[in-house]
Amino acid sequence: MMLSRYRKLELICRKFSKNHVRFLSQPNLAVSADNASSTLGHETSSDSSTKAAITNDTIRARRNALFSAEKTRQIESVRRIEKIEVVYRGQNEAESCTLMMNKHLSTPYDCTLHIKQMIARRSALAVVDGKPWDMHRPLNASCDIQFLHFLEENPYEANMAFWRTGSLLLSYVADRAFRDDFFVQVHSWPYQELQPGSFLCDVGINLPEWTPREEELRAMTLIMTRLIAKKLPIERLEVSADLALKMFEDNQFKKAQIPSIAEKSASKERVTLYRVDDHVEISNGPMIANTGLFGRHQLTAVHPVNYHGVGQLYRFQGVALPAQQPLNYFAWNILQNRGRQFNSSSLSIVTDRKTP
Amino acid sequence: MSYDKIRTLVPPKAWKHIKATWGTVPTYAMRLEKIRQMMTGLFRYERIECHDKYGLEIQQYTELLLQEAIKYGPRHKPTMETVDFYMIEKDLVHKTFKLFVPRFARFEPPYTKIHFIPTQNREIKRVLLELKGNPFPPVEPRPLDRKGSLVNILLAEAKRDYVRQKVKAESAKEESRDAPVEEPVEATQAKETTEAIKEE
Amino acid sequence: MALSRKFALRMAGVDITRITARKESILASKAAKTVLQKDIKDIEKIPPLRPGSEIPASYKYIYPEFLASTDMVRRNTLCEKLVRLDMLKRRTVLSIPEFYPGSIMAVTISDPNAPNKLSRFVGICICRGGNGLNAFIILRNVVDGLGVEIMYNLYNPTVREIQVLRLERRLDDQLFYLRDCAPEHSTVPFDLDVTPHPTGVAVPLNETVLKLNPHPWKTRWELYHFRGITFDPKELPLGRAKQLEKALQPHEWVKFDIMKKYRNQIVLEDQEEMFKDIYQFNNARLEKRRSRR
Amino acid sequence: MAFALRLLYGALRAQTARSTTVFDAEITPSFLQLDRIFSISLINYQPDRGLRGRVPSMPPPRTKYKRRRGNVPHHRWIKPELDHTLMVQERLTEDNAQFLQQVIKDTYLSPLKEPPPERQPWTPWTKRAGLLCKKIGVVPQWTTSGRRILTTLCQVVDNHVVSSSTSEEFARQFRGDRYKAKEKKIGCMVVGAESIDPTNLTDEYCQLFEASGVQPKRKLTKFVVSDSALLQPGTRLRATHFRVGDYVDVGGRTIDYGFQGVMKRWGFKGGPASHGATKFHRRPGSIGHSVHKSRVMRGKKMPGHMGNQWRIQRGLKILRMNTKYDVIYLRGPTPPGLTSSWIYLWDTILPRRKAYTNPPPMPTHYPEDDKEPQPEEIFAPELFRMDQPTIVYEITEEDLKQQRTGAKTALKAAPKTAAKSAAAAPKAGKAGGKA
Amino acid sequence: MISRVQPTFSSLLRSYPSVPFPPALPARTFSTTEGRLLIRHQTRMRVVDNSAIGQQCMAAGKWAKVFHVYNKRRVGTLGDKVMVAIMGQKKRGYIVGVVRRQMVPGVPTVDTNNLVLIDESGAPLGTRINVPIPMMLRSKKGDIAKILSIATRFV
Repeated sequence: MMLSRYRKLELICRKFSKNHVRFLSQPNLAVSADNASSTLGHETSSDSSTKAAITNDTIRARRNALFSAEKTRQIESVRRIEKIEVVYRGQNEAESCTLMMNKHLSTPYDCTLHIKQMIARRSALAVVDGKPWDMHRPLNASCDIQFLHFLEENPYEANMAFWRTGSLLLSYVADRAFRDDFFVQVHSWPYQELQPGSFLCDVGINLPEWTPREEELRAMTLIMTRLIAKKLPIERLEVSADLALKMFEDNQFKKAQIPSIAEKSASKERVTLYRVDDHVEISNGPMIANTGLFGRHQLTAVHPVNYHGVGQLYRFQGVALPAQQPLNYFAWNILQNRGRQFNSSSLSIVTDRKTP
Repeated sequence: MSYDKIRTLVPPKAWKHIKATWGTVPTYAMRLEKIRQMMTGLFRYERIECHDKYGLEIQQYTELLLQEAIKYGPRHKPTMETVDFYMIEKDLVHKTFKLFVPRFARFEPPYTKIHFIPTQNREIKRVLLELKGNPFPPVEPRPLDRKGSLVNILLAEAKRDYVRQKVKAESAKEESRDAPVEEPVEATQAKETTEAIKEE
Repeated sequence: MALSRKFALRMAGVDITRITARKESILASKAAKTVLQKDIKDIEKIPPLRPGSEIPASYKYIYPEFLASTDMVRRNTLCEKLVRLDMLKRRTVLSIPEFYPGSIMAVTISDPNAPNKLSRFVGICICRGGNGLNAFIILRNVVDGLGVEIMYNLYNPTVREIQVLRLERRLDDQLFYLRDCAPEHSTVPFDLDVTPHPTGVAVPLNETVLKLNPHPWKTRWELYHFRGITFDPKELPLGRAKQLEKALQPHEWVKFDIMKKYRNQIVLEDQEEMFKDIYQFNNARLEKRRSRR
Repeated sequence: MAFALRLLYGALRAQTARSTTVFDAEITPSFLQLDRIFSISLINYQPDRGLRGRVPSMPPPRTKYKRRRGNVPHHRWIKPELDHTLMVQERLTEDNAQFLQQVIKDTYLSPLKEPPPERQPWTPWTKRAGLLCKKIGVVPQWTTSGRRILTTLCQVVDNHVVSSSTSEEFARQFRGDRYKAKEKKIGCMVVGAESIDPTNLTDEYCQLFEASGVQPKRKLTKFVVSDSALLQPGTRLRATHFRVGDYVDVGGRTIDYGFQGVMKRWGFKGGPASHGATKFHRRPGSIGHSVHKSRVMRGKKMPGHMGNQWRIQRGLKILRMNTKYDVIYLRGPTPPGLTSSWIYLWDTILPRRKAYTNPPPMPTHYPEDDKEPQPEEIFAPELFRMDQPTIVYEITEEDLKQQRTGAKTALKAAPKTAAKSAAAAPKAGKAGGKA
Repeated sequence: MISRVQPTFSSLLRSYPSVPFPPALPARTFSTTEGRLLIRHQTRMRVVDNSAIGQQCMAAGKWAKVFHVYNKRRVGTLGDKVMVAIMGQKKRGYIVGVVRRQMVPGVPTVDTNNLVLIDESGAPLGTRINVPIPMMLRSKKGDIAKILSIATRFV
């Protein structure tokens, strides 16, 4: 029995390390700069033929390639590896430890791999020197670190990050759910709270009138489900406003917003990007560690809203719970039904609801 | 007093999972002997590990024995004899009356607690049987306040909505009785929409 | 507390139990008398079934048929309640007096075979058992030199009258051993007069110890630890004495098996529930009587 | 119309059989065409079964012993009962036609969009719903003649109709019973018992109860029910669904004894206790033959699982009913299972015990229909009520005669018996009173 | 039948006790079979009438031995006809008293299995029955009415 127990442990470790390796050596990351430039052909050569074939997929691929290229550039720019001291304060003394990590390279997730398997698996967010910090954001200096998950006594930060990530997933779904002849532009989502009972994402689609059927909602939920099953990490990258503009030049909403976003940031010219799978989105963050932390989830409704000036906007709404948190179906149905109601938070951008 | 509380621990059909033999056939006497040995161990160490069915059966015996000891005290001869029978090591008799009886007089039964130990092999089920108030660190973690968890926040909000709707429906009923005047629904919506906008 | 003492003594073993049972019975009958025939205020003097309850402890002995069976698998509270209601209804028509095994009783039933459609039988109550509507008694008498035993259901609607001619108790709960005693011990004349039992007096205990007839016996009485009989172990047939020793051996173990004891009794909380109806019934009767006065 | 057309068709065929040249091909379709048209449109039309089956004009497959006649309808076909006046045009004005429709609506149809099923009379072929009960005990009762009988108490635990489907829906669910269900107009109804907390259940199970609005139930069962006896989902079924004096069939699972040996399971004798028996005290012995058959005969009684089998007791009488607690007293201790096991009650199918003359409430008993509320306890007339006076038998003349003759014989024998009894029991001197 | 002496609820339901069951019992098992109380082949019975042959056999201490019961079950109950061997002769008789506990309440059981002898025409051999006989026998019809006329007492 003991043998088998060890054997199992070993297997789990191996599997886990494999995941980790896969993450580090993702094909996205491995894309070289040359490759990237070739993929964004229309940018450099600006052929009329390629411009004509602009679809959601091509835009997404271009953004992804730019993101990957920028990321590799940033990693390679770290020429000298410096060591930093990361102090972990666990629940008891036996758990606490001090780790020697690499500056600008190691992330809180790397720290968890040195501490405990369970923490690596469950933690959604790190707290570095008292500030919430993404799990996949490299550490800048020696620091104290703690890890948050959803079953703590007051998981406020983790909840908010979870809700934000929900919106990211909605935008991911909206981006790839439609046929090529419908052009999708994701509006930057507004500040959200838990009170309305659903996270949301405003999306501009050149669809005149559309109220999705139940089956269509279910089909869109399925996209989300597949993404969650992949347990993909959510990466973070800070880029300059220029690059951001280059990436989002097809999106008229983002194009207008990026300068103001960049002004608000600390260095006045940086924009924070998040990537899940191959979908890139602007957000201040922080987000949770990976999509596998999502448990029960549902894309509950798509409400049409009017936008002054440009075409039709649709408000995507969804409800989700962390995988850590079990809930009976009776209560889940109540939450789900509540998520179907129109979420009217930050309606000032959107001046008027079209249909009640 | 307390017999009713133990009933939840007692299955409707009598259990005889503990089987012990001296020779070839399990006997009644040896069964009690086995129970007695395990009870002694439990009272000595206050926390023991054993098979699940053994643990559940010994829990029943322990509950009854402690109840009697608390009810009648050491001067009661038959109780003393029973305790003396179950405690093979005789210093535990003193421990029972001097330590456990004052301790459990404060508690409400059940006085024992059972924890199922997670094992790799599903067929082997083992339990941790302990007397309450033992000096060891607790097996179960400290109960947390779950008010801030995502589910509870969402359900609390759902409850608030539900109550609000109910009150509205009732007031509407009363109004319709007095004078059928309808409030414009859009006005209430407009209030909600005029909240300050916060963009990220 | 009556119960605590009894329970404690029972822990000690067989012999002490019997003694306490006797004392208890005296006490119980006294209490019962006060409940049934005196004023309701006297209830305060009687020890309750359990601390804090209204129901006196004596009910266990006066109304044993109201207690359900101890088999947890076959029990159902609703069924028990319906049966209890039926029993109370029958008690409004037929008065079932207080009696114990050992009392001399007369039962009159309407019998379709009898020429005057009535039959009356007088005898010693040798057994009282069953619960609910199954409650029964067995009477024994020797008529014309032949021992006759008849079983009666207490709640059978053909029972016209149950009379206690002489209220007393014996050392044992079952007196089946009268079959192997001299006939004069179980002979009762049919025209025996009623000896009224004075109110507020304990039920007398008949402490006669009977000598069994020489072998052969109808049952192996020596195995049952009866207190009301004596016999010479030397007179037992070959090998029986040895078996007797063997049979007695596990007793020491059994008395320490507290779980077994727990299973063979009905929990006090349940007992209270079972006696609640009959207690209210008795109270209502008392009030009626008082209003008549 | 179809009937008339069929007659016409029969005549045509008869004529064509005699002489095919009578009909002109242009005016009337040829024989084959006619056949085809009729077969599709009308001839094979059965109001209960729809369009189905082989074309009757084709010769049926010839079996060895049976031979079907061509166009005579099968005996199972039901004649469409249509008015012959319909053959003639009535030529009513639109207003009048609407007026007729209006009257029909007002008199027969409910104003609701989805009206509740109409109440229909009971027939001996009607299958009503059953009840899902818990067996709660076996207690004795007495008849008014003083006889002791055992009764089984069953509690109707919170029964609700969860869903009901008509014969067509039922036929769609089960392919095997398709024809029967449609032909006999048999639907089905799901009845649930004992409400439980929905938070412990899966979403799929809870969805079963959404349509009826009933709280989820612990136990569900399906009763096969006639279309006329279907109930709306959400209807509560109480003990008064049956009446005292009715006969019911009781189904359930027997007590589970587990794997048992041959002595307990089949009542074999076993082996001897002594006389040199070694390991042969509870064994079955030989189970077969030697060379000749060299196999074990089918159905040989052997050790195995005992109990937990579906068993039905038919024709048990309802002797008593408690409407407050919904308890039914059935005659006899025979319903299968242990206390607190589930049993199923439905109207008996025994022909001699059906209530032909006194039909039961259809489709179930609705308490609002009662002029007076039901009493708490309902008894069968032959059952003794515990608050009745004690049973007394009447003395007949024959008894008096016997008494007289008995007294004479007793007088003759009296002196001798007295002496005998005194000798036998000297202390019981007073014994001698008449029993 | 070997059974534990302590009665269970079900055993109480099945048959009324003919064997005592005091509260404290040995844990050992031994036979409490009631089979020996049945009246069947080879059962000895007591003759309770005053016929000559009956008195003779009772005085000799050789009770009548049953070797046939006139019913389908081959187990006799109250009012059944049996054939017995008595003092080297073959006689018939009626059962008028049984030891075994009766399922019907109100029917007496007695200490011995009692028999009244009859001749071939069904008339009793004796002129008087010395012991009380169950009232329930009066409901039986047929030849048994003849022996009821010589009974002295019913219970």
